[in-house]
Amino acid sequence: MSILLAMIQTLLFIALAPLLAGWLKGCKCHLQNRKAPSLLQPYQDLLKLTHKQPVVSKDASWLFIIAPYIIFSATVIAISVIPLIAVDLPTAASADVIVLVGFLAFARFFLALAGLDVGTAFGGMGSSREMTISTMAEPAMLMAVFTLTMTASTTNLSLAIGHVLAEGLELRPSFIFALFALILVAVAETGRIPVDNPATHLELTMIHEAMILEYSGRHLALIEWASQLKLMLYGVLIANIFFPWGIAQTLSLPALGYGLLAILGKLAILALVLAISETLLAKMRLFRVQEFLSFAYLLGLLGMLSHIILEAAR
Amino acid sequence: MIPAYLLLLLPLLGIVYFGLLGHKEDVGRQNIRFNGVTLFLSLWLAVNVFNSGSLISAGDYFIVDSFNVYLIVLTAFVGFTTSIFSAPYMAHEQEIGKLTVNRLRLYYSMYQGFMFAMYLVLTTNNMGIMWVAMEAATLATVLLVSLYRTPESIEAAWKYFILCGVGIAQALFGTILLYYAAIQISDVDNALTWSVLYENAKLLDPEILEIAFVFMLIGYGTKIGLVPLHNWLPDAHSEGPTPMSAVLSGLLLNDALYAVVRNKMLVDGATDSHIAGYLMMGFGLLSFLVAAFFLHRQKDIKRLFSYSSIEHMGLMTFAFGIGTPFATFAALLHMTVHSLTKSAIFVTVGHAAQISGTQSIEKIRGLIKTQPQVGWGLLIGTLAIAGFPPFGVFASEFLVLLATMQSYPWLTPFLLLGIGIACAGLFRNVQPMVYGEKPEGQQAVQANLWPVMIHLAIVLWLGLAMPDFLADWFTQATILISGSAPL
Amino acid sequence: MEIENLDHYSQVILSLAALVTLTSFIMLAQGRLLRLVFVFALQGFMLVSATAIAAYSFDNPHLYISAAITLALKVLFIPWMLRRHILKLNMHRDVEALSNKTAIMMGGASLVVFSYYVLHPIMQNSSMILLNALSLSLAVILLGMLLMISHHQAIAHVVGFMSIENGLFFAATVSTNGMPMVVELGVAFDVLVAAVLFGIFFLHISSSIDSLDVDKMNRLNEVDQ
Amino acid sequence: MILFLAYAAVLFSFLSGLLALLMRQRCSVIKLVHYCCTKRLDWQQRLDSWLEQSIYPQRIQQLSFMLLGIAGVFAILAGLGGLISKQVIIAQLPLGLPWLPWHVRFDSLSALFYLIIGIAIFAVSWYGPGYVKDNNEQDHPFLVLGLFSGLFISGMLLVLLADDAFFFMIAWEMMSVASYFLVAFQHENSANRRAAFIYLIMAEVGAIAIILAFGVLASFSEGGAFTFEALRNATLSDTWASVAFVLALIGFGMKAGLVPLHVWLPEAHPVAPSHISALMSGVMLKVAVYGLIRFSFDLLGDIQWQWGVALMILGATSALGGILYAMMQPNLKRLLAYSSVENIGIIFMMLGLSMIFLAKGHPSLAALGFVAALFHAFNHALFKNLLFLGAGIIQHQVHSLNIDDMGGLIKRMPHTSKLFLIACMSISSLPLFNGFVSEWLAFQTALQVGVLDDAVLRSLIPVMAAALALTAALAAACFVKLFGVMFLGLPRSRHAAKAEETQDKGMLFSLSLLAGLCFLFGIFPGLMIDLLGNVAQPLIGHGLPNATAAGWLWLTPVAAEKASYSAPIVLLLVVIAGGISYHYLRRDPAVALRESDTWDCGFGGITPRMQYTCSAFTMPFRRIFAKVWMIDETIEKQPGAMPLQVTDIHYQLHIEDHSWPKLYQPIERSVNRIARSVSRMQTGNIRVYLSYSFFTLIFLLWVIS
Repeated sequence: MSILLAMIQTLLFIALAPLLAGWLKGCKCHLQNRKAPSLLQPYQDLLKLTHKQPVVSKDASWLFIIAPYIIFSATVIAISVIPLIAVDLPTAASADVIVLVGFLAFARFFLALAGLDVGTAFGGMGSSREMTISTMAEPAMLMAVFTLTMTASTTNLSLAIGHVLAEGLELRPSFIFALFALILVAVAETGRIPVDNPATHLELTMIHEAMILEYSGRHLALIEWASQLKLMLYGVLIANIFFPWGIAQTLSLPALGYGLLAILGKLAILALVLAISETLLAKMRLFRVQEFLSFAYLLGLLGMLSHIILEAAR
Repeated sequence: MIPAYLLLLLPLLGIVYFGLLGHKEDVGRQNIRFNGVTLFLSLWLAVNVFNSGSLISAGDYFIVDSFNVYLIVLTAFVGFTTSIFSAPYMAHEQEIGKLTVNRLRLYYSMYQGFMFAMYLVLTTNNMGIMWVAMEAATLATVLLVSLYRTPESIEAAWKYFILCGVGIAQALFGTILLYYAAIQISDVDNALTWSVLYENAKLLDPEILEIAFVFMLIGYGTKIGLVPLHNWLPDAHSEGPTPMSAVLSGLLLNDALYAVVRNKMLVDGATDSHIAGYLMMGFGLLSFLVAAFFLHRQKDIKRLFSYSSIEHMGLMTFAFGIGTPFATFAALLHMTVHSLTKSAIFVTVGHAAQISGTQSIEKIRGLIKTQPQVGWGLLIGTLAIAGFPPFGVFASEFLVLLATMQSYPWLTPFLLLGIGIACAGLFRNVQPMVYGEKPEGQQAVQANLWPVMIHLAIVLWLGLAMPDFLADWFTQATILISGSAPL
Repeated sequence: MEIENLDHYSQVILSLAALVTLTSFIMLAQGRLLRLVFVFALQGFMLVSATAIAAYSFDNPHLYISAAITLALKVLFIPWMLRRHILKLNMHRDVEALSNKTAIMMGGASLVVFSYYVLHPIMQNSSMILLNALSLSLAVILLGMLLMISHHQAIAHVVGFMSIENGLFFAATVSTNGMPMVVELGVAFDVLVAAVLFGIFFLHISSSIDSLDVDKMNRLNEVDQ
Repeated sequence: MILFLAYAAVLFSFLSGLLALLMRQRCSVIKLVHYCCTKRLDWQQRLDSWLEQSIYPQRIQQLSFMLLGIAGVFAILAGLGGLISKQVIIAQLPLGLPWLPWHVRFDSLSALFYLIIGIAIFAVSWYGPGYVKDNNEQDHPFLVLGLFSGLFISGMLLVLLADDAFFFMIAWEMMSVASYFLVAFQHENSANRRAAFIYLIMAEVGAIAIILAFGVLASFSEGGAFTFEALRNATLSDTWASVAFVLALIGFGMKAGLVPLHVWLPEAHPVAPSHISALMSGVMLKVAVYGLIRFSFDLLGDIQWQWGVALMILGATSALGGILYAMMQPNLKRLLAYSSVENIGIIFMMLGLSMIFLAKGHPSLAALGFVAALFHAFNHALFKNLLFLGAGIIQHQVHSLNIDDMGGLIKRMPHTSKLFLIACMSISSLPLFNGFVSEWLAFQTALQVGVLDDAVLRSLIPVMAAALALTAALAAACFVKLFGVMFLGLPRSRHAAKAEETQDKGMLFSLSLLAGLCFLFGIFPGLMIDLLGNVAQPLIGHGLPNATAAGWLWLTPVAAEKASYSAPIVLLLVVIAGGISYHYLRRDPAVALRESDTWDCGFGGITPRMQYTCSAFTMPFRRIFAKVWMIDETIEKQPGAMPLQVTDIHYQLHIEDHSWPKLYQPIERSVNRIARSVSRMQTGNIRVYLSYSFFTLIFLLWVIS
């Protein structure tokens, strides 16, 4: 039963990710006084892409072709261990939060390699920048996540969220730090303003887009989908770790429905916040990103220290 | 006792023989034969001592105990293998016109003279004769140092002569003081006989003996090459013919140290102050460290290894100075392995110099490419002398360290510092010589490398597994010197 | 013990000791080689006299032999040989300019004091003559070294070296009535050989560097040029 | 039995070295063969033809490597036997000093490292024949290579067997010296000579420190004995124990390549033959780790938490420093060498963590950290061997080690590239591969910091965990660069364009074997971790009871509810997800691929020179961590050149390690300075020499009276 639920949850996650992207785009358009495309536009894009014939450079190797599948499935593994609508998730046991970070790294590894495969300057540039940013982001993310896992004394996300829920509403200074750290990391990792601009194709500012410049057709669809999944993944992480309320603690249908609604609501709000911030902020220069991320790291570290010193001191 | 007499007689004959017939063709081989027979005699002697303990000749003129018999065997052995090396070496020198027949005659005659002096130093029971023999060894070798008659070699020989002469004169003064102390307690005839003195050491006036020891140490220490009395040593080693350097380094220094240790035994018997030990430790450590630094600046390959001899003699002096059974054992072992290794190295060094026609380190290159055996011999010999296991030098250095750690732990860092610096100094010079491409015009020479292999094999063997009889032997010598067995 | 209480033998020995030391001082200050050799022979002669007197007063016949050897070697042979070399190498007109002669002499004087200082404590329970004789012979040895340090002619070095030997012999004779005969003979043999070798070396050196100035023999140094 | 296997491994590796000595002795071998089988003429003939003149050297090489392989098998068996049976076997060999025969001890710790070495040399034995086949016997004699390889390997194995300080040092130095010769093998290059010299000197200094460390222990042991048994029983004060520990740390750290003692490593590894660098990097460094574990956990006994802190900080410095230096290297093997520094740093961090927990009285967590360290050591041996061996193949084909000369090799060398990719993924600690598991364990250990009382430690350890995370991320970036620049893109040089896959099956087999093991232990880490628990048990006093408590599929180091990882299930999920997406998307044949030119922004003519190079890729890192290196960057523009005329711009980049000028050059300079002033003593003037003697005499007389 619970395994079935896990599968449903994962599928739901995969299915909802483009929707979140659509919603985010919609919000941004409204904020910027533009006419918004339909909420379902990302689905149409993906569908269109999957039916197009992919064009592959003749310099590309097999790695270029299988990379999208690897990236997509690694991202799927990562999302499959995050409780979305119900706390009790059996897959969470097989891969804890560190493995989750590991799979994100896995996906990135291949994405960066794929960027280098064709041998264009853009691809190399994108890979180099992507690896730089993620190198800085990864420790910050682990710091933030560790704050949670040390509080819950488990790295199993399902159990950790359960722990937060069971504790009830407690104001933990460490969580505040960790939350901000995670938000900063999420912004960086998903390539949003001010770190990267997902809408740009101006070579000097591209990061993510530079790497996937050569992709087309279904390959591009998979990569796009994976990056939408990643965006949602961070959203769900933030929403369910720091604001777990509403998530289904029992396996009854109403509870699950309620949980679905709750997560949709939370994600909608988060996306709105993101859209606002993207509207207000401008993209940073590349070499200011490190300051941004070291600030995230600092926040994560402070979160950890405040957990150790303020909350668990004996 | 007969082998001991024969041992002394044969080199004496050798002096005359080569003095008269040294111009013959196969003189090198004759020399090998002479030394081969002495080696055999020394082994015979060793067996005798091994079976029946210390031997003292009638009239107390000679003494052979476990301490000196092993040095005798060592001397005979190194003398023998060096003679094997020297035959083709000197023939080559003659071929290229560096030597005349007459000088070759002088060389072989004095080779035997030197061996005679060495055996006399080792076997005599009389401290005065020991001095005389020691001086005779200098006299025998001084002309060999200047054998090539280059300005440098004459300079070196002169320095060797004067410095060792003046140095050893001080040892004579020490001997006189010893004699003076001895005639206070015993009759005149036997007053310089070591075995008598040793038995009565407790009765000797400690203060006189201490002063006497200072003179002895300065005197014989000059021959050992203790810093700052060492200045003659690198000159003499580098300018003479290489077989001479091999025996000087491998034997003469040992025998001088032997003389010091004999005297130290007397002083230790007379006084409890351990002053002799402290002096030796001080000199030893100083030599060890200073020589290690000297190694870094050498331009001449033979000078390089003569400094390494100073370094090792320093270490032995230091170990004998500590004086515990352990340290003494280590020093004895070190004496053996150092002699063997160093003479092996000088053999390869000699060939290396012949290969490239120069002793200048900067010009010797690519030995392994030119003549692999010589190159590898030099490299492995250097490894052995630098104290890398599994060669015996490591074992003895390890024991010295151990002994130091037990008695004077704060001195161990200095020792280790010296070992490290010396190793660096050796290799920064040796490595460029053996490795790399060979320069133009460098050619292989005829060489007999059996001595090198045998020496290094023995050193390796000692490092891996010391045979029981040798261990017993060293232990007996240790008991003799320090009073008790190690462990 | 005052000197007037000593027997004549001791008085003579002490006087000779003083004279030997004096000759050492004279040598130390001497710049001309021929005179140096002459003074050296004189010192040898004092030594011979002391040995002979010791032999006579202790009735020790083997000391006569020792005296005879010394006479032959130190008074006759070696000075003769040195003189011949000096004349042959045309050095008899050379005057060695000693730098800072006064300081060297003062240094020599303090060496005498030092010898007493060193040997005094160990000789407390022996006779005064021994103390004096040994101290002076030590002083002679040290002065010999000082001579070698201060002079830079090879011949002067040989003289210094031999005068060290003189000091040793003096010490041996006076303090211990001579060493055992074998040793004496051995030492004498060594000295003889050494003297011969010195002669050979003079030739080699002068042919290789055109002089006997040891300061010019410094090819084998390791100082940065 | 197990000990017999262990001896056999030593013996066979030794024999393989001796066999190499026969390289030039064909005649005598033939004679011997004839003598041995006088009765069987047909055998004789067969052997004759087998040992024919032209192929004789190859036969010897093959035989020598075969013996090495047998040694490897024995070592693996002995290792497994020791690990499974948990026996402690003690013996003595009739060698050594008269009163100190060689003591031998084979316990589970030795067994583990035996296993590591065994696997490595087994792989190398398959790889070797193909690698040395084309060597010119005159210039690069196999005689030397084979002999010292054999000695090197038997030295390493003997280190693991040693049970007294003397034997240990002999074996240790045998390992160092033999590997010194191997580093100097291609000695016509000045880089080899320089590297060999530095290596030898540092090995010597390290050995000295180790001897001192043993000496400190021995002086507190009963009767100054040097057997490990006596050293174990030595009771010494905290201060002295710390002194001994610091000395051991310097000694073993020097061999292991801890920053700042690592400088020999990036010099020596690149210049040695590849299979030797594989052994040095993959295995010899582990022997140093073994030494430190043996010394501190076994001999010293009472671990102090300060040591752990020191190890963690040093380890973190090495890890970060190593990977950052590695990132900047354009030389493939140099990069790998620096990456070894990084991994050793990680291992030391984990050991430090273990020490802290042990000293603070949490043996089960200590065991966890310990197991993590050992497992990482094991993993590193696997993938670093793989990388170095791969590098050897590539060097053969491309004739260069410069990464910027490669490119596009994935198409020319498909097999090598795949195996290399696996290694890169393992070393970047990506999930599903073994590198990840050990790091995961390390994180799990670090996360248990809550049990400690000490607030300083509790805040320090998470910081270290973050450093570990940063290291892993940097490693990923570094190896993306490596793989990307080497294998992907367009060929950057003529040689790279013409490179071909190696034809030697043995070489590929050895790579595949290692890659397979990397994957196997990535998926089923439980296999190894159970065994590692047996190692921890006697040393820490606590095993890992829960590691696979939830079944063989699961890894639950602390407790199932605290953390769990099931690589098989994850793998299954990956396969499902990948399979579904692949299947779904590929089902329509109408949308098959279309090949076309790379998009060139409409300018036309993409050339290989437009690709991102090694230094271009790492430029952001160079900007961000600028202080870590000494960067010497010059851009020269030709006068009068057009502003955008790139051909007229000359760019030069030189990056150097700080430790060299800051630490070693001063030492070198001061030694030279002292030597210079000491040698002033040798003035050449005899009167000066006489005055030395004179004043020494006066001085001594004055002292004595």
